[in-house]
Amino acid sequence: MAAGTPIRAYGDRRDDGVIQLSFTLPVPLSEKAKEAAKLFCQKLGLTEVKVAAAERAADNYTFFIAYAKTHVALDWAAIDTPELVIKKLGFDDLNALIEKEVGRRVVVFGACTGTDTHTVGIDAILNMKGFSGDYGLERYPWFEAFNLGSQVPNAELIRRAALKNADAVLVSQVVTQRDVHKDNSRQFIEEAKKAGVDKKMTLLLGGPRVDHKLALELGFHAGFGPGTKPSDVANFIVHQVLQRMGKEQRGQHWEGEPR
Amino acid sequence: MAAGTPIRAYGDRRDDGVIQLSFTLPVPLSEKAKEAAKLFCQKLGLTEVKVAAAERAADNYTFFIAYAKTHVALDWAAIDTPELVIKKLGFDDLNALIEKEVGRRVVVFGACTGTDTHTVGIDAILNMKGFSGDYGLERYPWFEAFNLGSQVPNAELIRRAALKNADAVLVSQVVTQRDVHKDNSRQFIEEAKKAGVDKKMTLLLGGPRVDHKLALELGFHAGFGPGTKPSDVANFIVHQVLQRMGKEQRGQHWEGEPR
Amino acid sequence: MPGPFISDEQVAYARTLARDITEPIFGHIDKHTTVSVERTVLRWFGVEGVGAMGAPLVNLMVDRLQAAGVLNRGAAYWYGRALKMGASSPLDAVERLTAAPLEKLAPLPAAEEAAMKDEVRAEARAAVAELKARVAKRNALREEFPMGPAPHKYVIVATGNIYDDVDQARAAAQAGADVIAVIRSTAQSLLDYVPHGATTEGYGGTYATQENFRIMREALDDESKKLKRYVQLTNYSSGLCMAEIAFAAAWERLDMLLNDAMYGILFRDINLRRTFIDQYFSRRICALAGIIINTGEDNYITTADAYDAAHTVITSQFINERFAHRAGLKDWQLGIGHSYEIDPHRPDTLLLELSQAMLVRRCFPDAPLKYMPPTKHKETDIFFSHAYDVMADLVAVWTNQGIQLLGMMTEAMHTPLLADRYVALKAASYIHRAAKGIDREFTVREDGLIANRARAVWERAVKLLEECKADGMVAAIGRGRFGDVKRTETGGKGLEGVLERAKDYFNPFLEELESAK
Amino acid sequence: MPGPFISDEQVAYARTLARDITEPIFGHIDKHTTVSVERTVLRWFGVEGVGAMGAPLVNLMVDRLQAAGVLNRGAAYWYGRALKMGASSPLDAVERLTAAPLEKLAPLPAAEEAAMKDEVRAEARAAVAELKARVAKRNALREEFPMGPAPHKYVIVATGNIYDDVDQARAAAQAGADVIAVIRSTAQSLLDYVPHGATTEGYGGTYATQENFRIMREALDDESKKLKRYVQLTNYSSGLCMAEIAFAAAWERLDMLLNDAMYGILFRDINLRRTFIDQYFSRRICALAGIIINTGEDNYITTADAYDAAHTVITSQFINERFAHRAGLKDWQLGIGHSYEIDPHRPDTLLLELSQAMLVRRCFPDAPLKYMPPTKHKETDIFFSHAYDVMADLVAVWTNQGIQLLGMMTEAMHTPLLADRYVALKAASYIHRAAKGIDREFTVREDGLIANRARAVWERAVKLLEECKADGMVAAIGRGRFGDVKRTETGGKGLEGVLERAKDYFNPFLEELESAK
Ligand code: B12
Ligand code: B12
Ligand SMILES: Cc1ncc(COP(=O)(O)O)c(C=O)c1O
Ligand SMILES: Cc1ncc(COP(=O)(O)O)c(C=O)c1O
Repeated sequence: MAAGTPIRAYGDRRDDGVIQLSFTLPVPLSEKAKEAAKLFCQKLGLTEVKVAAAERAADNYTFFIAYAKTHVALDWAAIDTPELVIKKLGFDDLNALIEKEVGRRVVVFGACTGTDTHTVGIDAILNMKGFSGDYGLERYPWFEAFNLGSQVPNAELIRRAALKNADAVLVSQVVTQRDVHKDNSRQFIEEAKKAGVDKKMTLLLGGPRVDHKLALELGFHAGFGPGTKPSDVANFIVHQVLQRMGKEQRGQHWEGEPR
Repeated sequence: MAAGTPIRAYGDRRDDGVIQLSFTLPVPLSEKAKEAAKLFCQKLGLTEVKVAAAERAADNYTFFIAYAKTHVALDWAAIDTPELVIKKLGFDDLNALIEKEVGRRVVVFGACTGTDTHTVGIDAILNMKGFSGDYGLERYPWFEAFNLGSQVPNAELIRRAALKNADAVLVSQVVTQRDVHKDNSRQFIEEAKKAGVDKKMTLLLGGPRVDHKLALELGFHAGFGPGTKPSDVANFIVHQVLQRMGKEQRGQHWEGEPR
Repeated sequence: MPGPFISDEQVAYARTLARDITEPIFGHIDKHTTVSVERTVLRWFGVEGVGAMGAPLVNLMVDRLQAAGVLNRGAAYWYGRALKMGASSPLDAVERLTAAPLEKLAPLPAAEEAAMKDEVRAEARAAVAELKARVAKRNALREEFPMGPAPHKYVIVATGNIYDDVDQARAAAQAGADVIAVIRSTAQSLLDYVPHGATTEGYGGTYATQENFRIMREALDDESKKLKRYVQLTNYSSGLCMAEIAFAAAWERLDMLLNDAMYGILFRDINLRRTFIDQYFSRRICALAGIIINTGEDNYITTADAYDAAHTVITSQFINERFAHRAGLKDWQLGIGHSYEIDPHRPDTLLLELSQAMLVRRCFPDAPLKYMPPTKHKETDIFFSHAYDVMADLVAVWTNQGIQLLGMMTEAMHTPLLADRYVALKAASYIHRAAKGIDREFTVREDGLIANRARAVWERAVKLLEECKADGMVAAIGRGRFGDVKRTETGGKGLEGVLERAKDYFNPFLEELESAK
Repeated sequence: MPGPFISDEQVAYARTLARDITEPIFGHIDKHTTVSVERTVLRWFGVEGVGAMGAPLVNLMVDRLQAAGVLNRGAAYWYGRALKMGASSPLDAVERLTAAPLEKLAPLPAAEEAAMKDEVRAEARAAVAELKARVAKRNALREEFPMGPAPHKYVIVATGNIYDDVDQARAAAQAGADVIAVIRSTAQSLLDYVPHGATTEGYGGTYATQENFRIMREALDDESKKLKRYVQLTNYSSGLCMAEIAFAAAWERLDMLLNDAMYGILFRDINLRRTFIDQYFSRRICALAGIIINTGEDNYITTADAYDAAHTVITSQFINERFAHRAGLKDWQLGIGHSYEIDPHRPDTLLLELSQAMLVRRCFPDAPLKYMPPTKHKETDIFFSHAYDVMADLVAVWTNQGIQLLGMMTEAMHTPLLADRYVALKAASYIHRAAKGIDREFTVREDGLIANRARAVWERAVKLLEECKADGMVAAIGRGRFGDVKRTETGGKGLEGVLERAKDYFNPFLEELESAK
């Protein structure tokens, strides 16, 4: 797309601004309710509002589906995303590199902390089996991975990691209702600071509603969202270790795709 | 609901303001695209934006699904809808009333005008068979209904109706792309004015994207949307005839449901 | 597996009835031509372009011939005469003929006429060869980049602007579409000419023009190469220009065409005689060009009730099949139409739809079949609408449809947005992947609702075929037997474009087409 | 129809294995009790309310008895002693016992003890009668307003606030839900007490409390009357308070409970011994109260791969069934769990899911079965997610599931919004209406993918049953055979709450329950 061209929503034709919405209003289904839905969309700044469907979800709730146009336009060039670029080494190459450059096994600790019991995600990263054909960290001979499981208190995870002088700590957060994941993550960072490990270890956050930007905001060194592969995490951690050792510049990454 | 209470969207809890959106942006799928989608929602005034899904609709198009909160609140009492209240007489009673009070058959003409060929809707109102178990106007012995079919020029419909001194003219409009239905309806009203019948006959508009309010705005006497039954239309027309005859006050309707 | 439900003899009997029904119509077809057929002839000779007022040259020329009362000898004859007059190009031929007082032109001596006809025949043969070469090019591309497995996922684009359509078609192809249909602007069926050039303003669709065909096919060729999967293109050979569009489509290497023996009559109020003649010539072209036709029985049950009128679909399919075979189409070219249209508020609709689709499969085992999704009972609730479409996806893969139009969740609102197609394609891919082969897993019970319903529909279908045979198609159509629409033989648009052929009617393309094996 | 796939003898053999596997566990169960079982006994006597610090009185009392080392005689015994001491009310009894130096209390003379026990037995019998009366009231309402046909559409509410839950439950009932499940706040399983009173703050769900049960059942009674269709209520009898919750649910007239013999062990790391004992008592209560239990095999394939671990579901179902029968539950009460969880990116998933569901139906022809929708492979693309759920709706009606959890299109994001439930209910109603009876239309072929897969899964399921029999359940669980999770006999939470029963252990409710036919 040409630089500087504003970006608009595309429904049927370029820049027509068409979007779809659905929402429920606590009113009984009626003509008046439909008018309310239209007003609702107009108050969102939408034009040419078509309240497509008004469904009687219950005696006092109506579910609406609307299509409308918006004038919202975005300046693509101005959008700032701290994107996590990971150009990866393959399994063998990465292990060889650790052996040669780090000279010892890289130690990582991970858990699903707080009240969260969703271990499938952290298991996918740490366990032998890994995720969609990509081996987990336990499988790397040059990693030493400890998976503490679920419902682990933040302080406990940090304590255990500190005991082993871990290189990285991995926190998984899956339940996000009323931002419990953010609260718990902030608490983790506080504990890490209290224990004085926040500068020494690489702190990683992951989960279905995590992205790199959010993780940085919360005080982690990186964030990993849905679809993350263990090798992404392994590569990122090794970079961090090398950087801490002064063997590599900050922000560096290997070119090319893993073999 | 208590009068004066502002109405807000209801997702999981009362007044949480949660709504769902989907839209396509003309950008390739990437982290930056997701950030763009988030900004897009924020520009709509939404908060706590969760870009749930970013789907690669094509190489240069990404389809987004988002959930977010809005502060929009509506004042229910202030919403104004010209609602078409039709308390109906049943088939036999209505016929008997026409016989007694009008003393002649009520004449109606209908068509799908302009380039529109969607006759199913106007047929549902006019033909014998009717719609969802409700007889069409042709079936009423005290109605004389002419269905001119589809693709009828507006002027032609008016000409034919005028020849028979019709009581009502029914226009159906189904195709609405780029507001062709509105353009065509306006043109119909112009023609009706030109022919001087706009004050003499009841002009009705119907179709899936028609509502009473829109029809009034366009200059019709009433509008009928999806789900209209022939008996709704029959009752409305008879009222109009009686009102034109001075036998009934404007805006009157029969109480109770039809037998 | 679709059951037997009925015996092979019963199916064969229906075919005999269809033959008997259509034979008298061929008696009529063989004696007539139409302005549209003659315009097609001229197009094939290479008469392109539009006149001063924007009217296509072929229209100017044919109108001229008709006004002069000489069109019944065939436009090819007059084209030959123009060449004789020294015309140096098709365009030049048009000018000469338009200028000449044709009524007064003396007949040629027999030998000269024969020589002229031979010359014209040679030119026609060359033109046919060129068409075949273009088709061969298309087929080569298809072989290089094989298509995905059936059911082929068919989606429409309908922005009104061919360039927007290209954008949307490319996106759809990338999202998994196997067939792109460019929907025509509303009421193009009623135009007695084919608009010219690239167009950017249509309502509810984009004008079908040869240039639009070319632009879209070029884009899809490009996309097919990128995706390494051939993406098919289809349009409408319907309405008053059925044959001309078939030619333009064949020339521009389209893969399919909506083409029905009765659709124009019933749904566009196009004259019955005109339609039967035009469809024959258009189908001859499709047969030659290896174009798959899609018939329009699904339309019947958007006006009539899908449960009550189910048998009319079957009846019409046999008639459409016979018309198609008679025009030289092979079974693999018969995208016989049917659809998932029974009111979803009724009970047992999945069973009823399976019954109908299985019955169609049972009757036409070798045809690809074209399956339409629900449309009439679609709701504006897009989530329900999507769930409803998914069931049609299932029936399509279950009954091995060759071509499956994907339902759009916004069907009850507007022509599809880019995202609507994406959503439909993703769901259909899932269902096809999840359920492929389900027909081989189950045996349908001959004493169940599905089988009983199939037999009941069959019985009524055969009765209607018998009625059509006994009283003639015209009478049956007159009684509103198809789609609840009544038409008469001399009513409707376009009858003035039908002419009885002169004894010495000359149409070298028809000769070529009819002699092709 | 679900095939035979396997012979009746094979199915009977699996049942024998399940019996042999569970018998040793009953040896252990019959010798032990737990704090939770004893708290249940006290609750049943009417000990309600919380102490000064918010701890439930039953906890205070049982902890006291345990601290004193005398709980192994049974809380009922001490309750009797308190009465003897002159306690005027259950509350008073708690106070007296908490105050008394139990360790030092002299044993009663034999006759007096017998008399006391008889008195306590009488009181227990009265309490059981009262519970039965409450259940009868529920059953009367069910008869007055018959439920809709199966599959019963089951949806969850999970706002965290019981009053919001009521709002959402009423809306769901109006939109067609047959069963409302109030999801518990995250990690309630791990609380070794049942929270008290109405609660308004939970994460990912609402605390299961007796008062919350009452509030919700009252609202649903009201809604059932309005709708003239009984709406069922369910909650979780799982975790460290399995038995207490079963009691509270029975008392408050709930209709179903999630209750599994192994769920707590595997997914909550609750001690294995504790779980087996608690589940037995909880199931005895369910048996008495006519509560349908829902087992949790579906959970296995959210951690293990659904294709690879399909057989573990079958194995566990036989074990769960045996545990249930042993606790007096009838087949109609066995909502045996399974689910539609195979990765939809694989081919043939509809066939594989049908195979699995049919196999389950084949093994448990008389159980209602509880079917879970896809969850693990749900996408945040709500449209795809909805289409995916619709296929589970189809399998549910095809295999005559008694109870069907409806998939939510926002499953991969958040607990359901009001609209999500509406959308799911509307789609499921459509699919049920459209496809009901499809099982009677088709015969599954014994040589197809479905049948072969069913037999392959069966074979592995039987092997695993044989392994469990040979090496014991503990060993099998230790090897991670179920849900890829490994647990040990003495690991996990709550072992400290397990006690060997004293020789003169007294539990009049257990006596009542075990003697009920
Ligand atoms: C499986 C599952 C369960 C299983 C968990 C089993 C287990 N041992 O993990 C069971 C059945 C026990 C369960 C229980 C509950 N669940 Co649950 N569950 C799910 C489900 C279906 C799938 C989650 C999953 O496994 N995804 C697959 C993994 C591979 O993806 P992932 O976690 O995103 O991980 C990937 C990345 O995010 C990343 N990643 C993740 N963590 C980390 C960490 C690091 C450091 C890195 C680098 C990367 C990384 O890498 C992974 C691989 O790519 C989801 C719905 C869904 N489809 O998402 C609901 C869901 C997560 N559950 C939910 C809830 C509410 C619960 C309960 C609280 C319900 C209740 N009240 O009882 C309970 C209790 C759980 C608790 N206390 O935490 C909600 C959460 C709502 C919210 N947003 O807050 C969901 C979304 C369902 C819903 N719509 O309501 N659940
Ligand atoms: C059936 C149908 C057809 C049939 C029409 C057959 C016929 N003779 O009517 C066929 C197949 C021929 C057809 C063709 C086309 N169609 Co069409 N068709 C539909 C379809 C599936 C159903 C419409 C219908 O019959 N509804 C049932 C009736 C009973 O409902 P109704 O019209 O709303 O009528 C009710 C009320 O509105 C009211 N009412 C209606 N009129 C009036 C008038 C008065 C006076 C009163 C009082 C009440 C009243 O009462 C009725 C009963 O309650 C819709 C999609 C959909 N599901 O809505 C598309 C749809 C309407 N078609 C569409 C299009 C674009 C076309 C074409 C233009 C496509 C093309 N380019 O070829 C063509 C050409 C049609 C043309 N020139 O107008 C679009 C319109 C898009 C838009 N909003 O502009 C739709 C929405 C499909 C889509 N999503 O793209 N179509
Ligand atoms: C056979 C056939 N032709 C044409 C059309 C399109 O309509 P028209 O070209 O008449 O606008 C259809 C629509 O479904 C059809 O089925
Ligand atoms: C048997 C069973 N118990 C309980 C639960 C709920 O989880 P918990 O109560 O452990 O939070 C589930 C979840 O699916 C379950 O299947």
